[in-house]
Amino acid sequence: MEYTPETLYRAYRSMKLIREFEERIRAEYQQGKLPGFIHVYRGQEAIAVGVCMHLSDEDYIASTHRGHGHCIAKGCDIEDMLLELACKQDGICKGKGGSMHIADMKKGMLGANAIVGGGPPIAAGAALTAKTLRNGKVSVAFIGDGASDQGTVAESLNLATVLQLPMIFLYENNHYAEFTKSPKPDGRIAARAGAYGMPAVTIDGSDFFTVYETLAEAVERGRTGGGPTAVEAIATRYYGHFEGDPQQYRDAAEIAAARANADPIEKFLQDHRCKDLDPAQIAAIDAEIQSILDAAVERALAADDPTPDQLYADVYLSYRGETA
Amino acid sequence: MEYTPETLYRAYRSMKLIREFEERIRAEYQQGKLPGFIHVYRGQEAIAVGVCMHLSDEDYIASTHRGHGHCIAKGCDIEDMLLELACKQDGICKGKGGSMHIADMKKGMLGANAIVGGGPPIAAGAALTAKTLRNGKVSVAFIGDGASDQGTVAESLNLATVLQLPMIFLYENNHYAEFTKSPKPDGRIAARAGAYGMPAVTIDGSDFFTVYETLAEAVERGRTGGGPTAVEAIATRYYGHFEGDPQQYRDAAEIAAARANADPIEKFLQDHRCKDLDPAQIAAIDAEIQSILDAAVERALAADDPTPDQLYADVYLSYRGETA
Amino acid sequence: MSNLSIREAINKTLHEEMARDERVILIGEDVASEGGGAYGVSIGLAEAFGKLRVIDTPITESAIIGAAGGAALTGLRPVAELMFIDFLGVCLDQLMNQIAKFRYMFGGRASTPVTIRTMIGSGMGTGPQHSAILYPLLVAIPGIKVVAPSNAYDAKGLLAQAIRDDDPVVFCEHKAIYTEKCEVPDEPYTIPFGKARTVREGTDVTVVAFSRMVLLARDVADSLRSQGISVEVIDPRTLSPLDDEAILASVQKTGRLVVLDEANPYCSMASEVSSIIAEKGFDYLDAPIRKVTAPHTPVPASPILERAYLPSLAEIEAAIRATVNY
Amino acid sequence: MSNLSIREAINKTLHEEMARDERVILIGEDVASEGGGAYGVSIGLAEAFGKLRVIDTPITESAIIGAAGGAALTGLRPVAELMFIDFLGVCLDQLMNQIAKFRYMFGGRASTPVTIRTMIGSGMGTGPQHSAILYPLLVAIPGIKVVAPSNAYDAKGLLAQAIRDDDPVVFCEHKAIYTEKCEVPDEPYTIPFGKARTVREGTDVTVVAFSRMVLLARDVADSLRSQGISVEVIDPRTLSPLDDEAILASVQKTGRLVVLDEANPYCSMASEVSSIIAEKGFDYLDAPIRKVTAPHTPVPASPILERAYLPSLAEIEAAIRATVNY
Ligand SMILES: Cc1ncc(C[n+]2csc(CCOP(=O)(O)OP(=O)(O)O)c2C)c(N)n1
Ligand SMILES: Cc1ncc(C[n+]2csc(CCOP(=O)(O)OP(=O)(O)O)c2C)c(N)n1
Ligand SMILES: [Mg+2]
Ligand SMILES: [Mg+2]
Repeated sequence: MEYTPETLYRAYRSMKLIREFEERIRAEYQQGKLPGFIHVYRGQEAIAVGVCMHLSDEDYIASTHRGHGHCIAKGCDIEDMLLELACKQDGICKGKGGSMHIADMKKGMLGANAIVGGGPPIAAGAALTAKTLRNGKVSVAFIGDGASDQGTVAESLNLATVLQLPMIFLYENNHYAEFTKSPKPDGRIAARAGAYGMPAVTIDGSDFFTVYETLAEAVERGRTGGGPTAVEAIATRYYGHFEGDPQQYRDAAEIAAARANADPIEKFLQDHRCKDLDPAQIAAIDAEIQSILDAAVERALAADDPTPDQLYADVYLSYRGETA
Repeated sequence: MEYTPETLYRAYRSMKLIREFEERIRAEYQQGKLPGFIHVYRGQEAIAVGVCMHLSDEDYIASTHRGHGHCIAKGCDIEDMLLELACKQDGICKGKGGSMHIADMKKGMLGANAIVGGGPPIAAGAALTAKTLRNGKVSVAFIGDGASDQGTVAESLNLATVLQLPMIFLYENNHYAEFTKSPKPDGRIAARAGAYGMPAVTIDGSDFFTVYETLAEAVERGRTGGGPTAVEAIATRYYGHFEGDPQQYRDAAEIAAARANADPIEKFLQDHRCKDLDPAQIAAIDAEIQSILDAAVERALAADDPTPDQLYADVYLSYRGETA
Repeated sequence: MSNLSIREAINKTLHEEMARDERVILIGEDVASEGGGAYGVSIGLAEAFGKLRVIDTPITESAIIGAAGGAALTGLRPVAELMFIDFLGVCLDQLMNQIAKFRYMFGGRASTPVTIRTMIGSGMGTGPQHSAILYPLLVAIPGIKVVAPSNAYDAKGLLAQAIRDDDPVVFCEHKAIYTEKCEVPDEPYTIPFGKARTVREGTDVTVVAFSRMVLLARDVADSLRSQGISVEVIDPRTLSPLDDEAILASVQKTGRLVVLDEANPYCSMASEVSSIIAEKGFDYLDAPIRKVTAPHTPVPASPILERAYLPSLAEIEAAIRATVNY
Repeated sequence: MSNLSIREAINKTLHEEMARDERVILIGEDVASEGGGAYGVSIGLAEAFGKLRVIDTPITESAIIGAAGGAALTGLRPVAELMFIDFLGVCLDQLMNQIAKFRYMFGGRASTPVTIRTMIGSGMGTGPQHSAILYPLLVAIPGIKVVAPSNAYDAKGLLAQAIRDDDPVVFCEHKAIYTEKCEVPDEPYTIPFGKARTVREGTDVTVVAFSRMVLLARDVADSLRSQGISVEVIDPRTLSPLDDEAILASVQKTGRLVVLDEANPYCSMASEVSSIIAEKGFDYLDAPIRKVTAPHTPVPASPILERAYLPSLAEIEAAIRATVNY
């Protein structure tokens, strides 16, 4: 596959934005400036970006508890996300969702999800809309290796196969579910999906180019009525399950090795296809990202909290006939 | 595999008892003498029998809504079952369960189940007991082709694999779920189970010998710590989904062909391994079955209904500290 | 006007709403089968609207309900069938934590116009796992609306409202009253949610009843009337939102309240209505508020026990008399 | 005696009961991890009893709960951990239609001695899908018992009873009070189900509160006492069975009732208790029965909104005062 410099800069920017966004929120969280629970995506950036670069705002994704990378790659506004992480009134969910529920209908982002396995049925529904309206949109469900065991995921694989939905099951296999190492050998998750009768592959999820090329085909299949595809992308969870997890259950050596070898951004920059990228332009992107984040963090922390009466708003569009 | 005449007569008797039991209850049901809903197993008898002949009362099965065959093959008392189908006080469940909930702890029969996919987690639990107590028991979950799609089944496959439970997933693929023909090609169900990492095969479920020999291996694997096995047994649903279903959705020719070619008892008797069976002894078995059924039906229909106060019994062993 | 059964009224409404708005689809197990699903409610729809809009699914309730929700979030107005409400156990998450909460979690920036049709109730010999009521569990969930019609007229107007409503609605069809008939207008109409219907006017006691229990309440009211007891029967029709005001106004008039609910007793709609009046209508009350419900037991298979399970005319009458004579 | 937190008391009880009876096993996600599960409750158990009895599972709640039920049916006495009660939605069938009904459906010829430990409640910033109460839904289900301790002493005795009980029990641990401490006997003991505890004696008004709300009720009672209002606080401890009689006796004495429940309002335990007293204790009542509950909304992520969600000391005090001054 040929890559224009524009594509490469875009990929870099998106991965780097995810990375820096998360490093920034980790720092703020550690200082007690952000509430709730935060699950950091670092180590998996090539997946979100390699997938979402094939999607427009009209396509759909359903995300997980580890959703920041998906949101950013799908184009959610950074400042609105930060406002939400800080649970502010002008957050993307008005402070009611927090980190684990960021959603943006305008961007086809159907929500992070705090229920493991909660997303795939919803993504199947979005794919059903696309199929019914015959509009060529596709829908992607991101699924952790732990989540892949949930019954809801199996049911969605089946429904997608039977109805030939334009859907992609994007498994992110980072080998851990919370504090427990996965007993599944690599490839098993794809094999399970493949057994439903859909194309299924296992790939290196730390390599942007592999993800991007695999998805080109899967997205095309979906758009042209070829039905669902499953992709198991192997990746590394760089940090703990949530921010603050001391990872007692993981040896220091394993963590060090993971961090040394599994950085998708390093891998990307060292790839031969990136050899002509201009260091000045990379530096400019980095600087732009820092200024976006500086401004967004500053605004988010200073912004207004919701007022207590907002507790009651938005449960229904209209419950007792009142107009919203 | 060698078959003693005793084994063959036992297999014949068990299949024939199921067959005649059901033909009798169909007749009674059609005359309005039995309440509720009845799902007839005819066409699948070789499966229940080929499986359960390897099991003792100490082993476990979890059944489905189409459970009579499993119950009989596992040794539930015919009269107690008929009393239950008639919802009588002395029924095997005291009239509270009816056809879809027959259970018998003394026989390791953990219940028919009106929730499609309800049984496998329970069977996994029985297998967990066996594993924990290291007692060499095995546990079998019967699962319809329709049920195989339920998330609960996928979760059970996974749990059984991860914990290496002594369990068998016995899929009965009769190609129909209620009024809808299955879109699954034969073998797909076994493939899905196999993708979890357990041995999985697809066999002819109308042939007793095939089922029996396949299960010999699966049960042995379970008893000796080799973990779970999946078996997809192809069979034919001879009648409608439930008794009274007019089967508008199925052509007459398909039904006629199914009935002509898929009779497990005919197939058994015509098998070369049965050529030395004594017709007189077969006739004697048939007569014995008729007399068992005559007596049981007569007693069941004449037996006492539960008294209304029994409504309140057996919800708890003891709710407010009262002793049962 | 036509004389229609509840089943026919629901079927007709599905036809009308699918014709009216092509974003309406029907999805569920066997819904496109020739017989029109397990109880014949969707008959003719697949023929009329095609299998792209009337969709048979595998037996995967979480995927069905979740996909209906996801489709609603993205532009369709799906009607999903959960064959028996008893199957909530295998798909509750998609309803309770996903569909019901999208709008709130997403800061009001999403709506989920999905209708879930489901069968409730005992009385048909369907046994312990196919006869539950369970709507109290749904009423407890913020973000969904819960409807339970007791006649064909209401069924039609409430189902049309459910389908056109922009919030998720669970529409509970009692399987034992599908054949109940009444006059139903031929043209489409909607009935607003949260408005109770006064089934019988009366002055001595208020009886609030839900779903099938409305029919029993009406019969008891009619028989007591001839004995000089004037019973006001109220059918809230929608359980969430509930028309507290209508109930309160009636109790203000009668001073007495009996609540009938086929649900198991604890944390039921009977408990809910009683507690609302015990708080807001205390001064109106001249007698204890009585609840008549099913007992705290599963639904037994035996027809005799099932009859004992269901609140009977005699029990209802006794509760009303005790309340009136207090 | 030792001064233990609720978390420590639960952990100690698990140790004691597993030592006492080798049929007791623990099964759930991450329960055998070094940290002792998501909130550290099962710490040290895997080391003490081995991974054959302390079993980590995949993320498959239906299989976990169902397998615990199947194991209970066949001779073990499993303790299953459902990490957050919010996950009921993905496994309710195994609890509601299987475990809860085995004994009844099987004509009393089976028992299912399983305990399901689960975390409930808001107040820890866990957001809309990890902060629910949901116990009303379980109380409505015939065949299971529901327990919710509010202190370490009760937690120990009730958990031991749950594990030794031959019926299925759901044991609800409020995540916001794990660190609450009190004196706890070192030796094992059980507390019978269905027996309320009187937390504060009083004569002006009865306050019934559940789980964490008991602590708020106690604090308000103490502060009102100094202002001359004598509040009786009752902690039913078990929600099913519920100690109606203790509540009734208290209301007979005080003539007034306020019920506190962190659940969403409709079909809640607040509704249930209110309706019981509105029926059986009507003659004792001198004032309307007030309910103080969370609103009919999901639990918001924002700490400020979450605080507004939870019934506050001020709201509770206002409800009590209004009831007393009625
Ligand atoms: C239904 C459900 N069960 C359990 C949990 C608790 N939980 C949250 S994240 C998680 C691990 C998920 O692992 P995986 O899917 O591999 O995603 P990762 O964290 O590795 O991104 C678990 C068990 C949950 N949120 N929902
Ligand atoms: C959870 C659940 N969903 C749906 C049903 C309704 N139902 C009862 S039997 C059945 C078909 C089952 O098909 P299969 O598993 O192939 O078994 P078979 O009837 O062919 O023996 C369905 C959909 C149910 N009982 N439970
Ligand atoms: Mg993972
Ligand atoms: Mg079938």
